Amino acid sequence: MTEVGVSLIVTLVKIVVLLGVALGVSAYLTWFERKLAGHIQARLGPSVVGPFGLLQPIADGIKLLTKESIIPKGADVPVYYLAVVLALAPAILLFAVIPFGPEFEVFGYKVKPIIADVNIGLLLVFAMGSLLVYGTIFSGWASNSKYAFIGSLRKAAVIIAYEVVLGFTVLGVVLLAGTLSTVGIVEAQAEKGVWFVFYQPVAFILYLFCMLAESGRVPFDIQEAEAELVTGYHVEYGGMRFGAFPLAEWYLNVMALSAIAVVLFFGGWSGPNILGPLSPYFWFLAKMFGLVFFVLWLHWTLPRFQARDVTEIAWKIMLPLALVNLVVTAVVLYMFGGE
Amino acid sequence: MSLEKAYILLGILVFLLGLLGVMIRKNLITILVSTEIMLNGVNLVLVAVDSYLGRVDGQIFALFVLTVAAAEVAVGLGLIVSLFRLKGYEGSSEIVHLRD
Amino acid sequence: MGIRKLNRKDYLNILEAIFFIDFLKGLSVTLRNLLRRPITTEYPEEKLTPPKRFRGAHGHFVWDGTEPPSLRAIEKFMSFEKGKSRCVACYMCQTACPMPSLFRIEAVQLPDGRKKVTRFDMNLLNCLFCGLCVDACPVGCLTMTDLYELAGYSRRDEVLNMEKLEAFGIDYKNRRGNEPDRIWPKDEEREKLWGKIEWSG
Amino acid sequence: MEWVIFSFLSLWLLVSVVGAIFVRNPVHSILFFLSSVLAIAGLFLSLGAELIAGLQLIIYAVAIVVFYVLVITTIPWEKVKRFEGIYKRELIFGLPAVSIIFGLIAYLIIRGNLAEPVGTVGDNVREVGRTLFTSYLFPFEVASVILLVAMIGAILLGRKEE
Repeated sequence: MTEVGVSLIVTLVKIVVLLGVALGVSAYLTWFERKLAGHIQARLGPSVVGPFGLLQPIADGIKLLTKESIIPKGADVPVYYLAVVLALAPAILLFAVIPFGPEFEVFGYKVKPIIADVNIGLLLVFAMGSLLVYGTIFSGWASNSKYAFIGSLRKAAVIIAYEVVLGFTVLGVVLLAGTLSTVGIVEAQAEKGVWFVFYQPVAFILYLFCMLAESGRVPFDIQEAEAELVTGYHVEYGGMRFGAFPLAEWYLNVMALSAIAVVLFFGGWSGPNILGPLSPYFWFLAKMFGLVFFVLWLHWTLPRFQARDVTEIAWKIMLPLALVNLVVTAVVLYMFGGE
Repeated sequence: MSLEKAYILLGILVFLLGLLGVMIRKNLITILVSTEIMLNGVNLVLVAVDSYLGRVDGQIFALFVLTVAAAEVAVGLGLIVSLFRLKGYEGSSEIVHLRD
Repeated sequence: MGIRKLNRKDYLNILEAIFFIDFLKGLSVTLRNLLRRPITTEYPEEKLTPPKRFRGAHGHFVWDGTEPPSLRAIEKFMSFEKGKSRCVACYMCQTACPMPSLFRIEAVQLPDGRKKVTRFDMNLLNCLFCGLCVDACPVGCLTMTDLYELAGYSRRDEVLNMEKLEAFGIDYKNRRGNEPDRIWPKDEEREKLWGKIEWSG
Repeated sequence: MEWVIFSFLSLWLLVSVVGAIFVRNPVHSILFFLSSVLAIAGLFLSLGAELIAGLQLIIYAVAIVVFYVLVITTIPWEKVKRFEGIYKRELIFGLPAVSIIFGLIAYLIIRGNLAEPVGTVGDNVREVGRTLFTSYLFPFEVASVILLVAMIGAILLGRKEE
């Protein structure tokens, strides 16, 4: 078998495994979020379907799949369907540049647990994160509804604002690591022996807020403010198409951005070796789900910002902070850096 | 035919299709989109030749083209929006008067 | 337990702004709630017992030998049977009811001159559970039980007839008849929450 | 392998470009344009120009197209329905002209010889950055000034008259 064929098969296997795991885990994140929300409010959460309500996501999935699909009058039908794809695809593609562990060997072939180990991993992250905006805008526009369109415009404003902040925030880490590749950043942290969160605390906090805004989580969830806009840009969708938007936005995107945060600030898979060869994966997933838990916890703690405040915070507070952080990092690195 | 020539031909084809779009479209916004397509074709040729020659100058020119495209879009769409606000339409054949 | 006054500043000071003190306080509140035991009652499996004075579906107390002696006096005018309702068809409940179409009561005169109640229907769809009919009943027959699951599959299910009322009454008396008549289940708990009551004199 | 990738991406690119030109509805046209931009980013990646591919995705596919989308979706299209579509007369004359030009250029390119390669590029991102900030520093600054001017112009043009 040729080299190309093997690499193709390995990549296909990686894609299938990652897709299955990501979608399954995000389906169970819905259960986890409902359970968490319930317990934070001294309720129980889902508890009827299966032990501890564990079969609830499957029941929800069956319910959503068997529902009648309704297309609103005056909708732009091809764009209406395309918007679902445009919302889901970038969220899934974000996982392509996440390194889950170090290189290992199977049957004499070296396998990296990352789908696309490209030179521009972080650029791809930004690109995919901002491509999400098309799903929102077109779903709002194509469904020919005022509420949906207002929600989608709000979300577009939020994504544009926070994408800029996110870029400038992460540049500090890029300066420290000297590379844009995600694997390279993790290796740089392992080399220095320090997680970048200790060098870049301001950047980490800014990244956290940008992550919340990008994935439409509280306190930046103005695009689906339930009290004002019913549920925002996907209000006219039905069935599984309705389920796809929160799945992409609230769960897949949060997971992917948490994983990127782990890569950037928490040293990726580094950690004490407690499980033998599986320990890097354990540490990576533990850190990632720690962040996901934090995001969900925040969701049920904070109230929502006003729509006006969200973009103002981004442009007037967070962008200058990120720029100052970047400049200070650059100057300090120039004066005291190695090289 | 080598791969590089295929890339260059593809870039030129994209450029010419963009040109055709500029000629035939009625709507101002789609005319702007066609110019963007032309710029993309140019970028493609620049980067293709660049990677064949093994240099990076062409990519830097592509970068400048990107910058110019962004500037063009900002100004062009500003013009279109103000035109729409002024006249209420935006067909290319209607905008012939310098003043009203 | 007095009212605690909180002084809130309009602006955070610099330390609070940098280290997100308020934010962390909010997070700690939700974390404490997360670790608390849920206070949910899982309704269909586990049901709360309402206090005795709860005003649920109506019931009729039956003639079973526990009547006050005053009722013995009218025994010769009424055709009471053992285990049947002690209603005397006086229409007092219907008169007291704010809803004119709720009761439908009929009685006949037997050949020996005694009165027999043949029909006592209550349309609970119109009932607002005010309890005025219970207060009005002169013979202590009509009561309100603690049954609160009153949903049915048809509007006909919501009309209580005499048999149902008697069954509810017997059931209620068997279950709750010996309880003292109070709203709060436990006096200690009530005192803890609302303080001890000082009666005059 | 390269030919497979190239033919797939070029087919995708040509289909989306033709769609962007000929489709009636401007919003669909923008969507086709977005798809063509993604295809070009793929072509850049396959050419080894990774930084440009990433910037193509970020700047073109996001910043520029979002501008279009925001303008185009907020304009009430019922009023300007008659400006959708294409001019038939221009198409009849333009299509042959364009194909003749393409034929001529294609003849030249296929018959001609390419110049000799002068070197190889190792780390694309590093190399582009180094060249951009040494040899091309002045044009880079001028480009930033162009962006600034365009921003001011756009603000002036798009602002409401008082």
